[in-house]
Amino acid sequence: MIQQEKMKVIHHRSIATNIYELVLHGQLVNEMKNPGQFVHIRVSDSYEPLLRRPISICSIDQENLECTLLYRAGGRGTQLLSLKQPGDMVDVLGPLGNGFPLDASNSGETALLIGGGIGVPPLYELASRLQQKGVRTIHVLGFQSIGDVFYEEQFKALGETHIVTADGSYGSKGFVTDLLMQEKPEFDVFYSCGPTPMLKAIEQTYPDKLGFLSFEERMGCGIGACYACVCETTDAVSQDYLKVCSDGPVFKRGVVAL
Amino acid sequence: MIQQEKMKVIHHRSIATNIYELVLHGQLVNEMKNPGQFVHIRVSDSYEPLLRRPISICSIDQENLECTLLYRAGGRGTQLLSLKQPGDMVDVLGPLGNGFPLDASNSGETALLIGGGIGVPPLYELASRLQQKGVRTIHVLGFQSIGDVFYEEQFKALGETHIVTADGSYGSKGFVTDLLMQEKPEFDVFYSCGPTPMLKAIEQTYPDKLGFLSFEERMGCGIGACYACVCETTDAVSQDYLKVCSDGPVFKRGVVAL
Amino acid sequence: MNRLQIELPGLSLKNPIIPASGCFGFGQEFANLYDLSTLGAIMIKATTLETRRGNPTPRVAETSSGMLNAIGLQNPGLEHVMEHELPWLEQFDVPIIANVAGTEMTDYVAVAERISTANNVKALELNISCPNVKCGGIQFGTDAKIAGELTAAVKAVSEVPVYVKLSPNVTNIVEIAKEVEASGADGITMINTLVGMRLNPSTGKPIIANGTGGLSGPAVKPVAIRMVYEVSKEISIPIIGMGGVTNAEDVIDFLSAGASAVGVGTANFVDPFVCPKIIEELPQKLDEIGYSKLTDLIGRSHR
Amino acid sequence: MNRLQIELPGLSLKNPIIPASGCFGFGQEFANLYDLSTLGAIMIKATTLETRRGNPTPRVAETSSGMLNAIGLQNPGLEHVMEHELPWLEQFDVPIIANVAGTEMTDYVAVAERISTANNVKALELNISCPNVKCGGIQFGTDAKIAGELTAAVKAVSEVPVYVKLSPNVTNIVEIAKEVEASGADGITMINTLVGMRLNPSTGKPIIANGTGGLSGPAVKPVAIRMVYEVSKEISIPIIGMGGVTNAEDVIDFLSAGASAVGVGTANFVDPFVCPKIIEELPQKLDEIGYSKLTDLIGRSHR
Ligand SMILES: Cc1cc2nc3c(=O)[nH]c(=O)nc-3n(C[C@H](O)[C@H](O)[C@H](O)COP(=O)(O)OP(=O)(O)OC[C@H]3O[C@@H](n4cnc5c(N)ncnc54)[C@H](O)[C@@H]3O)c2cc1C
Ligand SMILES: Cc1cc2nc3c(=O)[nH]c(=O)nc-3n(C[C@H](O)[C@H](O)[C@H](O)COP(=O)(O)OP(=O)(O)OC[C@H]3O[C@@H](n4cnc5c(N)ncnc54)[C@H](O)[C@@H]3O)c2cc1C
Ligand SMILES: Cc1cc2nc3c(=O)[nH]c(=O)nc-3n(C[C@H](O)[C@H](O)[C@H](O)COP(=O)(O)O)c2cc1C
Ligand SMILES: Cc1cc2nc3c(=O)[nH]c(=O)nc-3n(C[C@H](O)[C@H](O)[C@H](O)COP(=O)(O)O)c2cc1C
Ligand code: FES
Ligand code: FES
Repeated sequence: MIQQEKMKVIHHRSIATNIYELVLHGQLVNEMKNPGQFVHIRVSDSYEPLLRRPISICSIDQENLECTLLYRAGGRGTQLLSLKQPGDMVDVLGPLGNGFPLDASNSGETALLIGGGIGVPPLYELASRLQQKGVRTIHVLGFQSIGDVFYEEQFKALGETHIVTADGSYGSKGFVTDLLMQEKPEFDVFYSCGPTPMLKAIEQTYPDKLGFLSFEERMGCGIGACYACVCETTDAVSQDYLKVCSDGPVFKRGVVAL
Repeated sequence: MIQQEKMKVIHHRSIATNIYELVLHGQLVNEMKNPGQFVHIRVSDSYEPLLRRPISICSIDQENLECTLLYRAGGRGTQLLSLKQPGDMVDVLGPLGNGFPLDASNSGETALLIGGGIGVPPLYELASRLQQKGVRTIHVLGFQSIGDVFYEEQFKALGETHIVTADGSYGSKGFVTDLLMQEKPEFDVFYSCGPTPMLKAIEQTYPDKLGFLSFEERMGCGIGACYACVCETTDAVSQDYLKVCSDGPVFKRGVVAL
Repeated sequence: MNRLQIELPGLSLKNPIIPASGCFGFGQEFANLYDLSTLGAIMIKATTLETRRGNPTPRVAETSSGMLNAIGLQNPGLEHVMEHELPWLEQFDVPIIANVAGTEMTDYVAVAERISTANNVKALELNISCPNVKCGGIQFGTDAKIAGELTAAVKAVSEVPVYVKLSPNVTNIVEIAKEVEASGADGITMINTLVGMRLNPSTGKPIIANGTGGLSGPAVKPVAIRMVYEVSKEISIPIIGMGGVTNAEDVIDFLSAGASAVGVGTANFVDPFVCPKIIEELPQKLDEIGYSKLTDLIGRSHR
Repeated sequence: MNRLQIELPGLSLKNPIIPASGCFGFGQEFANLYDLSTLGAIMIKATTLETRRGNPTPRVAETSSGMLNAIGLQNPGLEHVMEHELPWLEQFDVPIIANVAGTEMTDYVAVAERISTANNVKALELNISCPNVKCGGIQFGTDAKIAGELTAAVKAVSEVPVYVKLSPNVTNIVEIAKEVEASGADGITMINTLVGMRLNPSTGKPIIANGTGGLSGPAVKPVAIRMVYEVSKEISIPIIGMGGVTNAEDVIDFLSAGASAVGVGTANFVDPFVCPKIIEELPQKLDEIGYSKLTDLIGRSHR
């Protein structure tokens, strides 16, 4: 169930250029089901900034009632969020949306996880969960430059991990799709989160594979009521449109018109 | 000179119901000249709330570059201010306005200082300075109720101090003017700060005495540019109006139309 | 006695708190969060004759203490609303105010005629003020004569009282309100959004795909209060006020200005529990200002 | 090359930053804080033929990301401004834009004729949009025909280019802008304040003694940007944009929307050093978005 809670900041640190790792504690963690769900965060009590910020859940520790979020402090809201200190309370609404379907991969199979920039975080919980059920995971993570890379060690601990940087300053050079074309990894299902052009390129790279993509759109409510975040669907789907916040943010490949 | 500075919070504590004592450190203290001047405080970096809050300077410690402010956390802005912790920085513009004229009292004379509620703070620096130049000070301080009383000990350390509460829960009961009528203190000059009805009553109580009154008005700029804070003058004055922020907040009795 | 009770044409409200149209969908999402029967009423999303797909995304942009939206009246169309949304809402003890929109006058009339027959629709809200659609919408709301004609046409067919939702993007809102009253409206709802724009400083282009959007939230409250104040002095039908309501104090302000109930829009995005929270706060706020019931506050700014 | 240089009718601006009328007095107070010669120009406080005492206090009220004011055009009158304020300002290397106000058309004409002869007054700004005075002011700004007549009358006597300051409280600002242009205006300044009100929740009465006030500050920026965008598409005389400018990014937004320079009002109260700070930030912002000079930004939202 969706809940609103003032969650407590446990840890908060910078892990790459403008990228922060935020660990929150609260009952809301009990409600977190699927990797790929997100929370909607109010960054201050003021009305300026006004709206909540959608941030993916990066990892869930139900035992300690803790969850980890990774975010880029870019605009005004996330910059304010980055000032929170351990012990501070953060107004969180969540968990929201439907995450990546774990049952699309079976034990013994291989899943390819492809993340771009700030789309990487939700893949981390996904990788852990897939591992737990005996699915091998290959991780391909793309970043702008060496200073932007994060969570390499964490992913490596879970499986084969390739880092790609656009400027070649770390790992291999280019886009994730360049590496995929070159390495041609064998896998059964792909899961991806990142900028829309990347998602599109991936769909095109694997025309015949089962896959799941996580989308971003500007949001109002985050719960499906305001129609801010709709995306157009392909002809393969009966509905005209879907809401990223409540129908997604993860959709099966071929559902969203790209 | 008026300066803008991020001053550092040194101490911050509650000293009565919703009343806070805030000690700030910064170069701006060097500029503080007269008791009765005020500072204009930006309580947050957000535009909500937008405007600065005018707060009187309660005491000045030029040696340590510290000043003390006392304020009531009433509305949104002052409530936010009350959350500042030691070490936090506060955006201060000041010192503003003209304070109480010290040279109106001579060594050996007696000054009557009359404060009402949150008008009490600027009288404290005034009392200290008058003491320093050998002026005896009598303090009459009015509050709503026992829980609202503050700085009694501090004023007592400087001279004869009478506390009045509207509900009689502490000190004598009634308004400051009730006590003045009863005690009939002997003095040469009076200085007062508090709600306008109180200032008016005091002017009427001492029709023949030299005195100085500190006024409040809603402010925009605080520096004399926006004409938000004008007050009407009496016929005794050549100008039609005066600005509380830059011509005041302290005016000689008989200047402002009450 | 229920201190929060408000009686309006067609609407017996347990309290004056009404989620505003377009900010609450058809209630489903919020029903997962709290019991909708606690609300005074619900203003459902604008309904048009046919399904509408709305504008391209991005459809929202944040501004200082406000937001812009250009949803473009996306909705599943009259039939779907009649067959699915409204019957589903019948499980709650809450009157529905149906927000009616269209491109031509005949659209409005057709939707009004049909939707006003639904069991739980107790009033209509004519959306003559949507700034986000190319045809219809706001034109009806910026010309007093057309607004009056539309009101009369809808009144002629509606089974329930008709409220007309005014646009703030006008030189003289009082004139439009009077014309709408003279044409038979049972009430006024106001304000819809102010037309605004936000640019992306890097590209210089509008953030919202539609270019302009409607400004809502706390930023517009002073404009809304002023308009409710001005209009309520000049008309005798009731007003449901809105624009920036986020807490019980805002409700008191709108009632003082002359409204009889309030719509809560954008605040639902900031805090989805805001409506029940306000309802809970109201009695205490009444005590603080020394009033026994809400109705005593209505229009006190004029007195 | 000065990357911030802007050339406008009558005004050669070192940079596009101009303190807005009524928010900067006649400059004296700010001259204690920084060198006024750093500014692009100064829009001085509205000047009327006779001394004006303005409205009763309180005259300001805070709102979410904004403020209301109802100063009521208090000023020392034309003679005083000619004899004291303007000569004093001559010590600075900065063009003055004189904001002209009045009750009757003849007042405007009389003030314009005289004030335009001052050495440092390089342009007039006709304030046909002040919402805070009972007569004059806003009426002139809400009727296109009257606005045009006033413009023509003032143009006939002014020694310097005439800019007309538009009110946002209208249904169709483009129509008024076009009429003003057709009547000979050399430029437009926009926007003046939106009419708003704030009530005291305890008493239910307006906080501002005048009742209504003019809303300014970041809250109104989306409305201002939208209006500059719309007007600049339809006219060919330049626009000085304003409404909520607080930093260099806001300046870039107004220029992108179609303004050639900006007024900075309310932000001076939040930070009295805001104008020189923006001027200092601008070159770096230009670098960030990859532009060599400001003039290249003007109107890029349309392109
Ligand atoms: C489902 C989902 C999951 C996300 N997960 C993450 C994550 O794990 N880590 C992370 O760093 N970012 C994530 N994002 C993107 C993140 O929401 C935006 O970067 C953030 O909202 C920008 O806020 P700001 O204060 O930095 O920028 P501002 O420019 O101040 O934002 C202004 C407004 O625009 C919206 N906005 C701006 N950029 C975006 C964007 N890219 N997507 C959606 N809304 C935007 C903001 O939410 C806000 O309403 C996610 C987005 C979505 C939709
Ligand atoms: C020269 C001067 C000296 C002052 N010294 C002190 C002091 O030492 N200690 C103290 O507690 N208070 C002092 N005040 C009053 C103090 O400025 C207000 O209580 C404070 O601004 C209220 O802000 P808020 O955030 O609590 O209320 P809000 O209701 O959020 O304020 C909204 C707006 O109204 C203004 N406002 C509200 N009440 C007042 C008021 N009484 N006077 C002026 N503006 C007001 C605020 O500044 C703000 O712009 C002084 C006022 C002036 C003019
Ligand atoms: C996302 C969004 C969608 C809206 N859709 C509608 C609508 O369909 N019909 C309508 O009459 N008003 C619509 N509105 C306007 C609101 O009902 C309300 O009049 C306005 O937002 C002011 O109230 P607020 O400040 O509380 O949001 C919408 C507002 C928002 C923010
Ligand atoms: C206190 C105050 C006084 C103002 N006085 C005038 C005035 O005398 N003449 C005028 O044309 N505009 C006046 N304005 C309007 C501003 O010049 C400006 O158009 C408006 O405030 C929007 O800009 P901002 O949001 O940057 O403040 C005044 C605004 C404020 C806040
Ligand atoms: S954000 Fe409101 S429907 Fe998705
Ligand atoms: S507050 Fe601006 S003149 Fe006094």
